[in-house]
Amino acid sequence: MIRVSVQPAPIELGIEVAALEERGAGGVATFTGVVRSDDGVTELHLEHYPGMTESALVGIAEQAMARWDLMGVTIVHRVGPMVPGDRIVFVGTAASHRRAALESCAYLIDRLKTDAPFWKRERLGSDSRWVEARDSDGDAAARWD
Amino acid sequence: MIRVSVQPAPIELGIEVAALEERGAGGVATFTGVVRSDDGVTELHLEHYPGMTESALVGIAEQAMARWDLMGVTIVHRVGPMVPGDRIVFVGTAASHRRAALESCAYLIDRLKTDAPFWKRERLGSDSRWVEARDSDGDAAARWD
Amino acid sequence: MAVTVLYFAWVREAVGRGEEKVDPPENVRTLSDLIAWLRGRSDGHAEALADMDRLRAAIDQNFVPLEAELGDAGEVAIFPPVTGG
Amino acid sequence: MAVTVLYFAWVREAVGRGEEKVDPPENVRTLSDLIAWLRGRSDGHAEALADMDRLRAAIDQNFVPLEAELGDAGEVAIFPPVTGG
Repeated sequence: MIRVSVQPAPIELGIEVAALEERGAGGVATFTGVVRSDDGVTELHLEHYPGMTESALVGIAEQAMARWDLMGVTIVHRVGPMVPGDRIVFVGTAASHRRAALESCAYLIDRLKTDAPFWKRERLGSDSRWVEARDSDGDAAARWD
Repeated sequence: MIRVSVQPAPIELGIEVAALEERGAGGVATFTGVVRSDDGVTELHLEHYPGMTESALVGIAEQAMARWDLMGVTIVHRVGPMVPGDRIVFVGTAASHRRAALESCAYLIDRLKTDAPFWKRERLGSDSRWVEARDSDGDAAARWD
Repeated sequence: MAVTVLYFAWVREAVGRGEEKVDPPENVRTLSDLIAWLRGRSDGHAEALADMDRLRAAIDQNFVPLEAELGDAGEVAIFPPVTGG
Repeated sequence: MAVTVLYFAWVREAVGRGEEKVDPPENVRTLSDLIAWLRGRSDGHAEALADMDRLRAAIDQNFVPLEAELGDAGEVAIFPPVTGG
């Protein structure tokens, strides 16, 4: 079971995890990205490429399903404006083996960073700037090739 | 920040995750073990060694804190009777780097399986049996040595 | 050959719009050709598309390298390296 | 030397109790010695402690191998391999 959502609404972690637990696999791994509050950012705005975003995320989820024995994969990404403390992204997997669940979770978030069309703009008080891509994200994604 | 709880009460995942998110690290990884419903088990009973259990879990959490740059580690293990669908165990970590969060989460659950004094008894209808330790758990823990 | 071009993030801001229909000449065969040709449309285009190294692209919603042939693309998107997650 | 012995899981069930105070003789120096000596206390002890390979132990709430010296242990626990998580 694959669930992908690109949404302006806050990410409801409890509901997402419960849906994965109900797959009956025995193990659920998750990674949640949260807007950091410690670097002066007052607002974060996520732009994306409607249509392509959803199909890119489904593609990443399908690759994870093909690579590990999983009973569920969920990817939820928030778009639009958000503030420190808000969840930006949630990835979760359900599997009988904990290692499959945790490894595939790492795969999903590493791939999402480089293979899905999102762009972050940070506001720091009255200033704002587009976030630059990081080489380390390319390296992290490449370790799965 | 380390939080360890050994409790007969259900594990409140939302509350545990929220506490990790509030560490402000940017990334939270979790692993949740759920009583499986697909192998005829009608009830699971968790016995433990009061006092030693808590100190063993704190020890595992401290080792994770020493090994990765983490802002929070939570280990919650349920004890007593539970039924399929119930959460047995929750481990979660908060870190600025997603890889540290996910790897340390794998470490916590692998270590917990071999280094904390819990014993599972399964009931299958009118039958009941103590669960046997698995060699694969020893192997999984050993990869961190 | 008419094609819809989409822009995102600072490329969109510099161009001044998120979408336009263009009809490039026959000799525009690759994405790189298209980007070079688009630069002539306005000062904003010229600024946004000045440095190929800072640009990434998709054809019909699939990431492709800038050397890719346009073929019979219906939708081309030009944008900075992605920064989601 | 009086010591408190705790039993868990099927060891506890076979022994018939979870805790007892015992006072083994001087020649009981290691955990293995203690387990061998405890076997003589009852049929339940003999059954529970028959196979050393199936037993694990802790001294004063730290896991130790069965060859460990008792030293001045106050609390010894004997149990099957753990199965938490």
